[in-house]
Amino acid sequence: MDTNLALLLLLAPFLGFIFNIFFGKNIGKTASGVIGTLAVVLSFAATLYFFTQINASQQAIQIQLFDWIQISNFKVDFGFLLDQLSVLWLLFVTGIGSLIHLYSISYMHDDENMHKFFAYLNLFIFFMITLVMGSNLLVLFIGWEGVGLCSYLLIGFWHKNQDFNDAAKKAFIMNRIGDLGLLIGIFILGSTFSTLDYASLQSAIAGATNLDVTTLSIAAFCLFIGACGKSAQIPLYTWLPDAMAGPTPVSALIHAATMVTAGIFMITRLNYVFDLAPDVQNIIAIVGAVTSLVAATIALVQTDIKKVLAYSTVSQLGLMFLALGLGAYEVAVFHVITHAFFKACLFLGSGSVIHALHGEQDMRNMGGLTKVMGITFFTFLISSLAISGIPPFSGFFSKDEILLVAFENNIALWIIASLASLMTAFYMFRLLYLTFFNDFRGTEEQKNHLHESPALITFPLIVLAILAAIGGLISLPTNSWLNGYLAPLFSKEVHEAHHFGATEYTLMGIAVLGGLIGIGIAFYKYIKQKEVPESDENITGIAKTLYNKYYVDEAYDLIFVKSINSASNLFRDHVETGLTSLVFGLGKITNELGYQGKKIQNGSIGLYVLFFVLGLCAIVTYLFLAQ
Amino acid sequence: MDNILNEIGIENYIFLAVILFSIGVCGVLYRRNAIIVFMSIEIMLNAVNLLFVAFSTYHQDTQGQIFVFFSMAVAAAEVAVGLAILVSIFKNMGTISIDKLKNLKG
Amino acid sequence: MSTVLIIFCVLSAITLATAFLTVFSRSPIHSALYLVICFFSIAGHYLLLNSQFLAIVHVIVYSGAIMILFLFTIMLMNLNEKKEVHRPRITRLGAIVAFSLICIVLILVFINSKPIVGEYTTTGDDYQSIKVLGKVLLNEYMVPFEFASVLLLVAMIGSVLLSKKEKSEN
Amino acid sequence: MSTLIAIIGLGILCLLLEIFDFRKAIIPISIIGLLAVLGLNISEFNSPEAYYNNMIIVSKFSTSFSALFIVLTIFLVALSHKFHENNQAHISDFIAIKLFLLAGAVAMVSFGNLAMFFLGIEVLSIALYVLASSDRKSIKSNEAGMKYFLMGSFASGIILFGICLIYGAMGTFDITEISELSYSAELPVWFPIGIILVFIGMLFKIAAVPFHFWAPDVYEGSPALTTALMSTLAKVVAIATLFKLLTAMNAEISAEFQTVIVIVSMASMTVGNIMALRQVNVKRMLAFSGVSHAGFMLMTLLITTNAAGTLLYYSSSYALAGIAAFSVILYVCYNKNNEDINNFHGLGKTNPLLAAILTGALLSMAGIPIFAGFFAKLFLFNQTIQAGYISLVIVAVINSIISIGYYFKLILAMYNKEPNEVRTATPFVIYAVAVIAIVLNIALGFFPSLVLDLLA
Amino acid sequence: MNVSLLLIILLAGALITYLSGDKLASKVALVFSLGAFGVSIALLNSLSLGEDINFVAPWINQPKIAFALAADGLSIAMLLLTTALTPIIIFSSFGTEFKNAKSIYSLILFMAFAMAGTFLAADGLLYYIFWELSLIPIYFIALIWGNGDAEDRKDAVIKFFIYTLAGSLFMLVAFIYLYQKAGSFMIEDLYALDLTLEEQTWIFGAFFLAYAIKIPLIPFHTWQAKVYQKAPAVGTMLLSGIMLKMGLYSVIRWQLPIAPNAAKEYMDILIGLGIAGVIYGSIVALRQKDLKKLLAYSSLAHVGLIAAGSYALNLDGLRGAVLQMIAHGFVVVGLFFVAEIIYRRYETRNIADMGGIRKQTPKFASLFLILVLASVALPTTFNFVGEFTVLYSLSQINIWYAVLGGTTIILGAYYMLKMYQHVMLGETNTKPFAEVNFNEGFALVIIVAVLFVFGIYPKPINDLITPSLEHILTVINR
Repeated sequence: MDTNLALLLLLAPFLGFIFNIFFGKNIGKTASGVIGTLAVVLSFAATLYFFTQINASQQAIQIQLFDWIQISNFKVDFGFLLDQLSVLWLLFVTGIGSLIHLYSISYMHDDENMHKFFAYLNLFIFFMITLVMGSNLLVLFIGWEGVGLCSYLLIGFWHKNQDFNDAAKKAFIMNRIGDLGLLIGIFILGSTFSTLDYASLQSAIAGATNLDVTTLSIAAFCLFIGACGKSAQIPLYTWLPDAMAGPTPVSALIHAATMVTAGIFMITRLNYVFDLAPDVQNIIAIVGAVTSLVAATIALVQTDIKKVLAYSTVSQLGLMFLALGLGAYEVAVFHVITHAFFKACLFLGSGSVIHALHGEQDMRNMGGLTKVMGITFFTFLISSLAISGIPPFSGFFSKDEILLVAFENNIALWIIASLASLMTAFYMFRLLYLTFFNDFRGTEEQKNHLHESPALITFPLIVLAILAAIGGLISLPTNSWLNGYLAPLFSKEVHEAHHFGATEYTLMGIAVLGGLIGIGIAFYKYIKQKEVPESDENITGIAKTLYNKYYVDEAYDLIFVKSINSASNLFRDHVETGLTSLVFGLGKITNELGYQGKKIQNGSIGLYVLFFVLGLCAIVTYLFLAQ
Repeated sequence: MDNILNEIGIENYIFLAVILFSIGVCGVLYRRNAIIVFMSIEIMLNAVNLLFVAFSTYHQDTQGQIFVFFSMAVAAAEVAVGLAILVSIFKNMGTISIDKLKNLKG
Repeated sequence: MSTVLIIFCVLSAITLATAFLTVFSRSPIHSALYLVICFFSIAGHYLLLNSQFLAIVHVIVYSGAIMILFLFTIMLMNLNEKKEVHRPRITRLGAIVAFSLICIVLILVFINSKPIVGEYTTTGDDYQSIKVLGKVLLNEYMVPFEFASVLLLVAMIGSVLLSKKEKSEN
Repeated sequence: MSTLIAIIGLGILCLLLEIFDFRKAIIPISIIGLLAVLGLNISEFNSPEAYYNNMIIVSKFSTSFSALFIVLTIFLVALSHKFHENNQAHISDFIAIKLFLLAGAVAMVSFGNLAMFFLGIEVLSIALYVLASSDRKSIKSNEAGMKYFLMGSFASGIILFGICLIYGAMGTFDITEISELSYSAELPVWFPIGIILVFIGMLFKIAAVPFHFWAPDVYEGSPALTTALMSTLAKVVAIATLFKLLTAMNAEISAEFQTVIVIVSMASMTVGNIMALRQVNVKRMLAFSGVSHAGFMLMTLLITTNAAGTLLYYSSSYALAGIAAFSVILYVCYNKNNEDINNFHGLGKTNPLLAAILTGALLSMAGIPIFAGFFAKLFLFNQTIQAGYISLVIVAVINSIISIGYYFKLILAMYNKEPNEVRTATPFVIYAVAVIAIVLNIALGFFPSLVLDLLA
Repeated sequence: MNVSLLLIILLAGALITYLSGDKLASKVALVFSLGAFGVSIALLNSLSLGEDINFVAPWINQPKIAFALAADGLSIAMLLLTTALTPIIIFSSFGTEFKNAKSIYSLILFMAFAMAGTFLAADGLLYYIFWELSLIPIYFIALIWGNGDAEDRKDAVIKFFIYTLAGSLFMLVAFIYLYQKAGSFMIEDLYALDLTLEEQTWIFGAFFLAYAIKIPLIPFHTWQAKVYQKAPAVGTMLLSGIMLKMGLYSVIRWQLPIAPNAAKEYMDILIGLGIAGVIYGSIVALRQKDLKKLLAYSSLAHVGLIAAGSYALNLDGLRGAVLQMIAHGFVVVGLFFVAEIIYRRYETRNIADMGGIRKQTPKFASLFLILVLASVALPTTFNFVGEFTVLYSLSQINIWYAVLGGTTIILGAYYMLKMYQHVMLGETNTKPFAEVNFNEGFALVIIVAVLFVFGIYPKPINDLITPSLEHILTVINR
């Protein structure tokens, strides 16, 4: 029963994908959208069933299907594992997934390839479920690569535009860099412990005597590289902002709520590995903190509404990694969940705005949408408050815990994280003000067509806004349901509910204050002074550097892409020809010898006889005189 | 009867034959006139014939001389054919210089 | 130095000299005539070696048949003029080098070899009279003798093939 | 022995038929006669015997090689019909000369006395001189005949000198006696020199470097049918005779002599192959290819086990491939004044069967399986390595690679170029000869033991 | 029933195809190739039932050469690959009109015959004969039915022929040398030889030359791109799909067990060469303008990895190599077929002339994309199984090998996606592009299906090849 249900959970989106890809075109847009959505909802329902079961029984469910890859010292099978972590993840993956599917029915209605869009979305959900549900690292890897593929397909959904295709390709390749790291990590774990199964791995590590920490650290580091790629951390983060080329629901689902959190999922899953590699944990924390700050600074000056959100995502993911690095896995998971709510809402909201403006994404051409788009505005506002860490919205609780953990471990990390939070508040409200307040700055035509989005779009917004508002309840500082729920997963004792003393309250106050300061500055700048960001060419100074994202893309382009391309040119034009002429030069030389040899054969009998005589003399001399 | 080689020595015959043979070789190389080249070849064959007879005496054996007959027959046959070819060339080209025979080369 | 040796030396000198002249004489006719002398001197050698029959046959075949053939051809082609083109130096050099090389090499080889020691044997048997020659030729060497006829036949057919006028030619 | 007599008789019969004006019957009768001779020859295979004071020694070696020669002659005689179509008046002469040539060849492999050897080689040579210059009105043919004649006579002189020195050392021409005497310790130096001179003379006949210069010129200038004869029959005869000379006289092959053979062999392969690369005339190309094959065949002199069998196999495969190739060349270059490669353009389209046959023949020469040429090389390499000459084998291998270059040049011309003319119908005889030759070649490839074990 | 039946069917097929005339040739060839596939399946069945399917007959007495065919799991796997791909290749050519069709189809079957023989031969010389024999048909296929300027083609093809032949002749010398030692060409006798390291090194080198050229490994690959470009689609498929697997198979079957110590001695260099091929091939592929050339270099990269796996000398390496061989065989055939499909419509192989096709042909685009993804070893495709296993085996030798070899998953993705982008995506092409017809689609679907089925459930193949690989491994470690 459980097996079948789990398979249903897994395969429902896949069947949706199959159905849509083969028949979607014939059954009409709405029908294909509905089927796609239903498939995910089905999964969601199954997940709910498992959630209640596991929440009650605390028993993980293992499902083994059949052998897959055979290695000399171990076998990898198609196995699935439903435990607290995976079910939790599935819950919001399928849950938010369902909402976004619903949203897309309306949002993508004008696109001729809507059935494909739903097919890809379903496929994504399928792979995401595989990723989460897999009971070993290789099944995770299937999902890991699979979601990368869907990300590729969906970013490049409008494939007529080669820039979008470039973005899609970039996302795929940067992910693959991480994937290589992940694979290497898998190799090391596999050869050290002869298993890739989570459970056996955990017991192997637990049971191992004199573990080689270095090997384990290398493995952990490699895994972390994988996580970096998927979760857009420095140095592999540049694909995520570019990935905004895809349709907005995609950004919401894949590049905000679900896929990018896979890295966090994986590290949480393998917490027992990372716990044994403190050096790697430090690296993770530092990388997370730096990423959150860098991304936040870039987000300060961006003018594309989705780009701001994208950098915001990177920044938030950085905060989660910070928590992971500090060993506070449950805190990271908490932030993942709240982030999924409010970031999905923000993206969908921005989608609603873009929808209303017929594709306009530049905030300089927006403004004053409060009146026409009330629901969108309110949901957006709630989510913005949540992400800015204003109580009592969900973000406040999760972010605060991260800051708390950071403060406990390292004051510098806390400062960085706090700065990032402050900036978050600023750029989010900058976004909000520029988009919804003041006068409309777009064209007349756009102005005439301004409208609130249909119910199919606003309904998910409302649901998500509610979740963003109340999501913090699952892990209140003093009474955390989440911590208790996740506790069986972690080898270390989960942080005891904090003793809330003066320090904690001060910190909380500082955080809230920081958020308010950020909001205040934004208010002053964009409401009071009605400032509008300069057009591209007028941006100067630090702002220009920030606006151009520290020129990281350019640097990568120069260092990696250009050099590899010029290497390719070099190889193609010179090394290849060189090698060819080296090998076939021998043939040429022989040929030339033949040509020169023809001159000796000049037709003269005298010469021939002379050679005859010389040959005779040589042989006779050698045989009879030289001895 | 005393063996005549006791007086002269087989080596001398060999040397004579070798030198004669070499003159023949030299002629083949030196002369461009095909007929003279033929003659040079005849000289070579004769040098060998001479040596055959000398060896025949050396071994007191008839066979060497018999072989000279065959060698003569061969020489005659070769000359006949050779001259026939030569005449043919002369008819076609009007010359018998072997320097002119350089159409086939390379 | 015995008489025989002196005769040998004289004959050899004539042989070599005329052979040399044959090769280096400018006129083909002269060459031919020197060659005749050369052949005669070789016949002299044969006589010296006491093989009279062979000497006679030699004179008949070479000086008689072959040389006549040569002369006939020379006359036929009217080649008496010294129209042989000037030989390039390289040819002459090549000829001289080849001559010296082959000469020196072979002679050196024979000198280097062990000298024949001891007396030359004399069985006293007759081995070179016409009678013996005839017997050997037609008994032991019957097959080669017959085969020589094939050789001559081939040469004959060949010569005819190469020089017979074809009907179509006129 | 009876084989030899029968062949000569057949030759004379040809001349007689001419006299009695049965010109048309000459070729069929010759072929039938040769088939009969072949049977006669085979019947002698198991009865080795010496005839007429050891003048002719019939052995397995001689009969098997004679059989090969006879088969080749049958092919060549069959091809004569077409080739001498415009020269019917002389057909009897041509056929008779070829038959006598065969007689010379048979004498060369079955001689028991150096006199027979010498006469045999002279019959062969003189017949070839005649055939080479037989196209009287062609300057090329004249030149080829003249060159061949001059150099051939020169080589004959060397051989004669060699025989003379052997006689000087041994006092006999009988190879059995020579063989026995060669074991005695006190041999004059004349014997080895004589052997070497004969060896060199024979190297000329098989066209080994540096005595090969005549071959390309003569091959090119001679009428195509003669070239076919030279490159197949004459070459095989010469190498077989050389082999027999060195083995039958039991001349001890010293280490230095082996070195000479190795060097000559290497030089022949290399020079032959490299020179062939840039040739445009097919006959010339095959001449150089023949030079390189001579180098390969020389390797058999170094082999210790079943050398004769290997040689027989190699020469059969080579000669059969040669016959197949030349029959196509004869067809393609019929009525052309040259045999340049561009005559072969597009043959793959206009006459696929002949193109395929030529391809097969060339592949065989190049040593590609399943053609006999491959197995020939295989056995040769195998035994050469066994004899310890691995460097020679490596040179041979490199040469095999080079040889692909020019063999495939011809194949490419047939398949890759557009045809430049319309082909006329192919005479049946050419098809028959080409097909039979290539089929025999492939059959040899499938059942190498048949030939290989004959002389084991 | 024994393995000779397979060879007989293919050979007879070649003959009958030739006789059947131009019109029927393709169908007759298809029937025979399917028949051969059926026989392979039957052989597989017999093998699993433990029946004796080997065929040994004496052939040549001196030197002793036997007509010995033997099949173990490894051979059967390769046979299945050959006989499965041959009908696909023949079927894929149904949309192309060949001049003189009877010849080309009969050559294809003949080539399949020779290749099957290579996989089956248990006698060194017989193996060599088949090895060489397979070269001739492809030579003619590329020469006569190839594309592009005749002179260019001629150059490329003849270089290819000479080059590959050059390598294999040294292998022949090695075999002869081994024969002197063993007194037989039979594989088991050669396995049993006890050679010194020096001998092994020479033997290994001679074999290596043959295989490195055939596979090809850098820097012996220079013939490859040109020939792939010039050969007709069927030729390229045969070459890349099956023929280069011959080289890899031979490494496992002949080279490693006969000269194991040399392999161990030079393991690092060999693996390095393979991995260098991976990186080099990928980088060169990046900037290729010709679609087929690009695929050729991608093939270079993939086989480099396979070779590295083979030379890793552990079970995973060998197994991964074989799995990857089969997977690569299917993918590369599919990709070249895709190139052919595009060529049929646009008459160009120049990537710059393509683009904007996806819009017009969604089915084709999807199939193509799947092939691209399989080629970059996306999990659940067969290629992933192979690549993972190979990389794992490399990581056992040295983790850096795995890292460097693993760059294939990055670089491979880079050039393949770039290619896909420029070929298929972008603004809709002005030239119409017809959707794949049934034949084309069918062939592609079968390939894709195979890739997925074995990508998810590779166990049957694993179970098939593992015993023979274990046997070979014990010989290697004797």
